[in-house]
Amino acid sequence: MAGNPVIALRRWLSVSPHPRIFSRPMAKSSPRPKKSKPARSAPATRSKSAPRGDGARTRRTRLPDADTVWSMYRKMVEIRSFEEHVWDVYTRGLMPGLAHLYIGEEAVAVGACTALRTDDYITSTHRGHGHCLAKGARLEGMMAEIMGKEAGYCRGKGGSMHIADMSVGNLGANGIVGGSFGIATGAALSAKLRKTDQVAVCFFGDGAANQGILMEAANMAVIWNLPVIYLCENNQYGEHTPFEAVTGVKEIVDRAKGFGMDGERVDGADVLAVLEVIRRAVDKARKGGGPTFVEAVTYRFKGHHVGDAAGYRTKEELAWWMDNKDPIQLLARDMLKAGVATDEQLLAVQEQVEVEVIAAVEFAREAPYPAPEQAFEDVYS
Amino acid sequence: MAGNPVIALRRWLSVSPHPRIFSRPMAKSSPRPKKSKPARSAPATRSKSAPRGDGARTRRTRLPDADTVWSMYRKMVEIRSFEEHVWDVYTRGLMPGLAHLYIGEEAVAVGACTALRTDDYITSTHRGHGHCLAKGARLEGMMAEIMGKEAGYCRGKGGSMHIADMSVGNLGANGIVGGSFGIATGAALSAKLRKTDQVAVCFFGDGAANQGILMEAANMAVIWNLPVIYLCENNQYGEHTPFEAVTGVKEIVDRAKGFGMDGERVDGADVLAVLEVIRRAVDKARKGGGPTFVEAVTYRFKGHHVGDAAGYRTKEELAWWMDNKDPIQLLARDMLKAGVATDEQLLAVQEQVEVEVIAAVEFAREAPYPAPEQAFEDVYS
Amino acid sequence: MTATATAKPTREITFREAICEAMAEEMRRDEAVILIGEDVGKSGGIFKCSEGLWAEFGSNRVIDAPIAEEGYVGLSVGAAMTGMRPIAELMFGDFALLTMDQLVNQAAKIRYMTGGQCKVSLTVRLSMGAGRSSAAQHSQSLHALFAHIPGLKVAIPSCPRDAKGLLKSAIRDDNPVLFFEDKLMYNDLGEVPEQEYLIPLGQADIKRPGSDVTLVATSSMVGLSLEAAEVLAAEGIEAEVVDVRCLYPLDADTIVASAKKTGYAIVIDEGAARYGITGELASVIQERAFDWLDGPVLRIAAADVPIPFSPVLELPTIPDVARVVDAVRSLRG
Amino acid sequence: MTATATAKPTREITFREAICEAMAEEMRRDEAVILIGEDVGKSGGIFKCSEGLWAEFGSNRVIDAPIAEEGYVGLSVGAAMTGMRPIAELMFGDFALLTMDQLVNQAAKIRYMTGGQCKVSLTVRLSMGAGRSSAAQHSQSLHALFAHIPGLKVAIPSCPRDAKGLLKSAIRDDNPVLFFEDKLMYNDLGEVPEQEYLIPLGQADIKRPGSDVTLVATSSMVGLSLEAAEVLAAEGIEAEVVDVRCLYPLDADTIVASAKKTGYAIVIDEGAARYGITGELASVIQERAFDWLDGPVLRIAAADVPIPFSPVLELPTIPDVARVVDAVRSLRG
Ligand SMILES: Cc1ncc(C[n+]2csc(CCOP(=O)(O)OP(=O)(O)O)c2C)c(N)n1
Ligand SMILES: Cc1ncc(C[n+]2csc(CCOP(=O)(O)OP(=O)(O)O)c2C)c(N)n1
Ligand SMILES: [Mg+2]
Ligand SMILES: [Mg+2]
Repeated sequence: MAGNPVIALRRWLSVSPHPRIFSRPMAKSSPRPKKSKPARSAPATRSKSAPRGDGARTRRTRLPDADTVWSMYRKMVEIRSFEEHVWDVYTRGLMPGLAHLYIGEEAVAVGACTALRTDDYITSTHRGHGHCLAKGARLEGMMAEIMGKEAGYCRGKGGSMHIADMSVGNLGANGIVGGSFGIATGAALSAKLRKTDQVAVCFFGDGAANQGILMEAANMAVIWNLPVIYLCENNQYGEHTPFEAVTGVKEIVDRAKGFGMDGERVDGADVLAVLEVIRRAVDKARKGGGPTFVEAVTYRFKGHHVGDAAGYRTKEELAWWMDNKDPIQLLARDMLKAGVATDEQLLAVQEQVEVEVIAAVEFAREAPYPAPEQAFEDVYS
Repeated sequence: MAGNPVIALRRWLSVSPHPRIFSRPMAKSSPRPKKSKPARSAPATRSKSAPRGDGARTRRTRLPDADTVWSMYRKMVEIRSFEEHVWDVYTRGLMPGLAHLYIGEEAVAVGACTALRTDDYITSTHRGHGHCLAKGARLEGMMAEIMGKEAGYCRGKGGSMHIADMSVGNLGANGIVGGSFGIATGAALSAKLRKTDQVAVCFFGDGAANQGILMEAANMAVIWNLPVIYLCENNQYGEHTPFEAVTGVKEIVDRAKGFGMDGERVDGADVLAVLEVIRRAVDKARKGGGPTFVEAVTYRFKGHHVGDAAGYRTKEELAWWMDNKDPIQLLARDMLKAGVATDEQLLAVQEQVEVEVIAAVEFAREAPYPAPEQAFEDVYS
Repeated sequence: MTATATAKPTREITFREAICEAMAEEMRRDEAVILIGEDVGKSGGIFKCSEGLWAEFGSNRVIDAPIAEEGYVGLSVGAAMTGMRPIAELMFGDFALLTMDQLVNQAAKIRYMTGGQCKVSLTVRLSMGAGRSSAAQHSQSLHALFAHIPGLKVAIPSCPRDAKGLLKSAIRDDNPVLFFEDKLMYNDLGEVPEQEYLIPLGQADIKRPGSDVTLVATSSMVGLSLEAAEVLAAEGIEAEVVDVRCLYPLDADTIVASAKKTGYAIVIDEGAARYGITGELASVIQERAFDWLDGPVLRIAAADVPIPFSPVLELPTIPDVARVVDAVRSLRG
Repeated sequence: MTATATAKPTREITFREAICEAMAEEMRRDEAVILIGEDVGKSGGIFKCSEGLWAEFGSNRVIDAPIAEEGYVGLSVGAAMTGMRPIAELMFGDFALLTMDQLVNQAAKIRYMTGGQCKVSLTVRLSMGAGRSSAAQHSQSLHALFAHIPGLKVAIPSCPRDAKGLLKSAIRDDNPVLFFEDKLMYNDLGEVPEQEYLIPLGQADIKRPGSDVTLVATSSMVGLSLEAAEVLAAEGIEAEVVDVRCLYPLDADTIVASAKKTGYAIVIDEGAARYGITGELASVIQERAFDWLDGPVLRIAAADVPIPFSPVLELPTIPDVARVVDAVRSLRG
């Protein structure tokens, strides 16, 4: 995205010239790691009847109203563009620390947050930029934080892994994998006790689904009937390790059965499907119907963080997901097909967003660093 | 048991003169605590079709060989007698700390440990006397430990909550509820790596089933196919709290579904049923078939510990379990019915055991305390 | 103020009752205050510290938690970030080890990491102390672990009056506060004002003035030091007993001033000796009072062993009056 | 021994390679040694400390764990009790907070609680240290928490040579040992003997002899102290740099002897200042060398704040050469 936005947009929208028929099997794969041979050295033949959730998209027949669709499209483009600029900023040495990019997973955050009110809560993860933007964070504050500037959301104290924006219910990213299960559940308890009908959405990864506190938090959500949604972004890997190698259930949504909680699995590349599933769960929660567990099947198009060459997965696998499961491409096609958008309009949004993101990068670059003494503030209130 | 052993035995074996038809519902009960009224102020009507596992006993048609039956009978009597003497010792001020008694739950430990080899592992809990004895601990060493004497299994350092006997595979009781999930699983990994075909059984309570490390350990057992059995003793309460009030699943065995593990539920008052279920799980594990989750439905006839008046449960509820679910009474009846035993023989065992336990108490009382300097030994090896 | 007004009316209540009163008063005052823990509800807690609260405030505000310490402490953090003031109770302080990620990685840091965007108004009550033959997993005094962590506050009262006043301050504080209660003190009686009062976090208290040696003590070690002071007084040595009351914020000024005055200091704490409370306090004293000291700052703490079960083993591992008295004698040669 | 025999042949390798070699050698030597951690297998660990081990020893002995630190550390405890010698790796030391129950309530106490019935031959490798803009949850130096716990041993090497020799000893030790590796040192080069060697746990090492002031340092603070010593040498002040190497067992004799010799001591550690390493060591020194000291024992440690992200904020919170030099100057006034 760092290059010509128009070319980039065409890339997103283009139909792959050589549609690939191979990819690794997912739902069908064994939960046991095959230790003798390296995991997934080559993608296996994709079965015709695609596994639910991640296979052939079961497209919504009707789109939501045009405003909603356009705003989701715009937000996904914004996240994509933001992340590509973070990549750029990172590789140019303009930001310290690490950057875990959300590229490829945009539909999960955007679908989910579109189903939320501003005063609803989310908790986010180390891969949190998408969640933050989807919940309403401003580009400047995000980019400034990532570069460690005072104008950042956390005044430079948090960085990429800790962005929070309490003003829009974003309780913060978390550097501890699984660290926010309790927090999201507590926000839900708080909403219930304060009788505000707020709902909390807890984003977490397939890797985090093995942290025990998930069971503890989910159990409390069930027994106290809390308005919380545990939304697992199964992007197939925890760092370098494929989820099947370390996960005892075939589908992560199966964990829900052990909690006594309703569970759903959804194609995480399909923003409309995510919106629908989360809307249902949010409605239920708001009405006092209790928690829901959702597994969104998705994929990160980049490595674990900028700099990770992702040698643990094959080019074919990546290509399959990029060709078939690019959430922006998929929504754009639907919009074109439904006559909600024209090529030019889509392009215009892309160009606007690109301009805004570039402005945010510029803003952040120019913004001053905090004064060193500020390191000693904000410890206590 | 502290009184005349013959009278006590008759008490165990006697058919309740007024068989009760009421008890609280269990498997059917709601997982949500009804906060407005005190939990279980009165037992609800027992449904005719008893819930699986805890209702009308599905008796084994055939008993195992007489030796096995007799040794199980003897061991259950031994545990009962031991615990009643611990009660006595405690209330007479002869032991420090706390004592969590296993009375009423004998069939779980005895059934399970009868399915094990001496070199198989168990991990135990704060309510561990029964597990220890069933796995082969000597009465003297147990009683001496409980009284804090040097002749105790832990040289007086552990006490009631920490008895271990590594010589028979007992890796120890644990004062941390849920503290041994990892340990048992690690012992199973160790057995697998050392190729010894040993199996590990992890005893834990209904309360412990809410500790997150259960999910973490169980998940590893599944992905690495470890020879471990997670044996939940659902005795209906964690301290003062009924399990339904704090547990999101209707039956604790449902947790297994979220781990991708086989699960079974068994009547924990029926030593033959426990033996059968655990034998099956042990065979499977030994042959490389991986872990099993078992829920044994049981009840503690005493309070959480000696001194707990257990005001949180009704007399009716207790009476129902004592009348219908006394594991010793149940096995004795079967033995009588099958002609494996006579009243006199059962009584003789009881008398022998009583003599042995009294001897152990005497031994422990006379045994010397450790020298104070020993407090500073055994920290490091 | 007149002299009569300062001599406020008091009555004798136990440490346990003081704790319970503090919670009840704050719950009445502020709807946001809730209590969560194992068996804290109808049963009133295994140490009976919440007796009556469930009946008064109901199960929405006095919540029986599953046995899942990490989970319910984490949940309390989330509730604290969103407008509640939870008091999370850990029956035995030893169980705090299960909650370290939530307390140290989350509660202690969230305000800072977010650049001051939110408050984590959380109180964690937890017990400490050996002496009950509860063995190694139910006897630890782990306050040093938390005192080491920037972002946390740690209170460690020694008597009913302080317990009540400090706990009320902790509940009103907008930061995570760990509040350590010695199990052996729950039945201790003490004078507690009838009227409402607060004791601010971060003020040490001179429990006994003296001129010859300073005994700096925490929690139950304050009582022990007072006893030792009596013994010493009979020998003509006047010990000043400084009750630390809060490990953070630490009132180093009061402690150091006393050491400067007497020229000798001994620090007494029930946690394990090495890398614990006594090292820090001794070190602060020697750093700031070096030129006033007539001998090294001595330390008395639990032996560096897990706490054993048998009373004959347990006793020699924890501080006693004789050790304090002997230390003073050795110091003053 | 001849002079040539003592000058053993060495080569330069990195800290990371030293760690990896130690593990490889011990795994070759003893089948019971296994490595478990996140991404330690084929991918060789995110810090590349286990590169090559998976290929050599296979996935039965180099085990990729789920992200479940408490669980796999607990599992390692169980394996250690039953004949294995697990090395559990925690990518970032901060994650150790998730495993405190298993390490402190279980691993540290099992031998004692069972009256010596078993050994917990467990090594936990974990990283420490700020300076990488990793922010508050990936930068902590938490060694003080473990050094406080009876039943644990804690090693904290400062250079490749020590890392290798100490890690091999830790793996062979029959007790739980926490082994702290500063992330910023992984690329540091150092001379390491070609032949096999061990360095026993519990021996401090004088990395630079000197007569005027003692700098007692841990991990990366040793390098920092050596730099400071150079600056001071230019001013005519000869600093002795004592590398603590193990927090427990602690070689107090070497440290105290040095302080007695120089009359001045400064303790330098990268953990948070309060209730941490420096308090204990300063306190031990003043206690045992009181009459030899010409000034208070000073302490230099990380500021008592969570570690901030932005480099301009992070830097002022961690010790640097200037602070050490200034402290020495202030001491010698
Ligand atoms: C408690 C904890 N353990 C390990 C890590 C290191 N780590 C950071 S991200 C990550 C992988 C997380 O995988 P997943 O939950 O699937 O999220 P993803 O990165 O795929 O979005 C790991 C192991 C961490 N930050 N926290
Ligand atoms: C981690 C931890 N939390 C709380 C306790 C206090 N405690 C001791 S036993 C117990 C109840 C355990 O219930 P359950 O697992 O059902 O076992 P049971 O006592 O019924 O046999 C509790 C809460 C503890 N020992 N450890
Ligand atoms: Mg993932
Ligand atoms: Mg129970």
